[in-house]
Amino acid sequence: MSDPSVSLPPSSSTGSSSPGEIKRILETALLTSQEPLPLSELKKLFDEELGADILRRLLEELREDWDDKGVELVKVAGGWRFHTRPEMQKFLDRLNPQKPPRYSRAVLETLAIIAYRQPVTRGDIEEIRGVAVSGPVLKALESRGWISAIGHRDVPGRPVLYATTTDFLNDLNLRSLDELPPLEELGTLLEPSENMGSMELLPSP
Amino acid sequence: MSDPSVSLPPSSSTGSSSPGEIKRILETALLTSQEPLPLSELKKLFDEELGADILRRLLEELREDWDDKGVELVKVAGGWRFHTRPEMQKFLDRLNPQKPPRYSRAVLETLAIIAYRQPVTRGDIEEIRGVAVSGPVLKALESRGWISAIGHRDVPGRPVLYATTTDFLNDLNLRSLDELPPLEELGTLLEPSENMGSMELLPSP
Amino acid sequence: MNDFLYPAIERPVARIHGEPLRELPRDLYIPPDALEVFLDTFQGPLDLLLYLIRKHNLDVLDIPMAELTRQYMAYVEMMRTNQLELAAEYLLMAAMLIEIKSRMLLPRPVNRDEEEGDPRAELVRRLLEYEQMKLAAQRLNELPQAERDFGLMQVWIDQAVIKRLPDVDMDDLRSAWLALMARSQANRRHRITREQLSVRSHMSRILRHLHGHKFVEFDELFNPTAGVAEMVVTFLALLELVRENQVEVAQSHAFGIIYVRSIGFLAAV
Repeated sequence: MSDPSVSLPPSSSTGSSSPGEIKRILETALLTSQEPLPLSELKKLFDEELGADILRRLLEELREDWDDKGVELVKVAGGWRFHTRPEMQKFLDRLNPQKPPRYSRAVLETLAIIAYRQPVTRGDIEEIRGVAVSGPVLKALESRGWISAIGHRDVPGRPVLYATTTDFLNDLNLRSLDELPPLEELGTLLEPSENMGSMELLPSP
Repeated sequence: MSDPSVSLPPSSSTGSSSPGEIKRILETALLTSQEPLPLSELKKLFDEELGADILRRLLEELREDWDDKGVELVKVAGGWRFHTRPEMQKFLDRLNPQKPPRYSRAVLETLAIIAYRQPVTRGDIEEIRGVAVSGPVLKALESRGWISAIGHRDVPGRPVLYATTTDFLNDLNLRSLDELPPLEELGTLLEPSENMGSMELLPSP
Repeated sequence: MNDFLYPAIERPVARIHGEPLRELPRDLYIPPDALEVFLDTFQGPLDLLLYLIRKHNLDVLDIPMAELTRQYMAYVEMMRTNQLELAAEYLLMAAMLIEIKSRMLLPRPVNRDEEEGDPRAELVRRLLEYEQMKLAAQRLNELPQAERDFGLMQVWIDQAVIKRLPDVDMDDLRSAWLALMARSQANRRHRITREQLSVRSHMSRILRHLHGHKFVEFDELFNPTAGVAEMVVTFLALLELVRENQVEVAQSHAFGIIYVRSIGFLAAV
């Protein structure tokens, strides 16, 4: 296809292989190699002595051949290699679902506390968790749009009150907070203890 | 390039993606996967519901697009995959002098018995070969992913039953066990002069 | 093909005093030095028998048992001298050959069943089955094999740094809460009292409603169409807010309009 565009000098040392054939072999080798291939490796593919300039020119042509594909030929530190174009990632991710990132326990517990006990202050969360709540934890949830500050509690220091948002409900596929797993049910999943006994609820309204 | 040749029905459900774009995504996915991809996996690449017939047609077109390349698109037991054409191997070997293990006759005979007589126990294999099957022989085939234990035979000792895997078919470029080379008919083995003529036998004493 | 079936015939069988031995001696006398090499070329007694039969172009269906057994025994004798542990299967085969031979020497019963045919039949069946598999193994080996005869694609998937946000589902919340409760059991300072979720959520709703207003009429906070339970919960939420000092409820005169005002109003928003 692009063979005619290769204007090798008449004294070319490509021997028996045509430029098209050389490109075909280069392409095959590059598609099947896990590592980037430097020119020195690519030269080994051929019986004949191929100059670095000729190889480079053919690689450039090959790169152009792949211009409108989902895969591109690039030169990286270790040599030449094919890799996927960024816009292909979203498709490929559907085949190899990566392990989705997880929020830390601190974030999840904080979210759970805000969801169940809203509106709450940072102090409330710390009281329940028994440890300080770091700024990034609340920040992560705020920037996700799952919690928001909805006011201040009128106590000294006027701490911010947090509550969950509609986005939180939407993202968790809930119609309302009532659809969160009921706490009574959660209680039964743990060994009963004295402490748990004190957690009996008010009768339903 | 070959987009115009795709005559999708007007009521096609390909949604926003053009056939060319679909092929581009299919090609990218197949080039990045060492494992064959079945249609069911390939479908996952797309938001829209793509019919198996449309996918198959586009895959056929893709196969034709690669006709004059050193790499070809083929269908094996596990699905579709690209692999290098046999004539490319001599070049690739120059980059990768390390060849995969050549299996001993013990391994190959064991593999043949499992492939043609599956499911079989170690005892079955020993019965046919007339010698004990050593642990490493089965281990070699198992670690290559070509055989696996698929159960037990319900006899005293409950020996493990072995069968070949899809990877075995894939690695041998086969779509199903039916494509294994046919067994030599026992009848032809009975005529030593014809069948064994090529074996340069010494004349009878 | 030959190479696969009988590699020993092609390559030197062994080196004896530096001299390559290219062909097995016809009488099967095997120099002791070469025995190990020779042994490696056969997969077992069936393979050796098959070799003897094919080599001498014997009819499998009409094996001259005496000759075959004699040759086989000569071979096994060699083996016994230094590789007895390897010879067990060969000895077993020798016993079988001798048994077949002796049965052939016995006069045949006049009314013999079909099953009691030629005593060599079972041996023939095994030989043929083995040979069939041996050839199948060879064919399998001739099939193109991934990595050996063709390569697979390894195009690098360039992972652009697209930030993926973690997903959270109800199970995550459930287990987070369980973890909290489990911890609170261990650490009794932090008592967790359970409350009705709906009260809490209505507290948030009311605070949001008050947001941006100086006062809101008490009635406005209730949605009569939502049912009695909803109204009671809203009321409880309001009471809770009052208790927590977050709202102020005021009524300037009896039966007048009740106003609700947020105390901790978030000025910034």
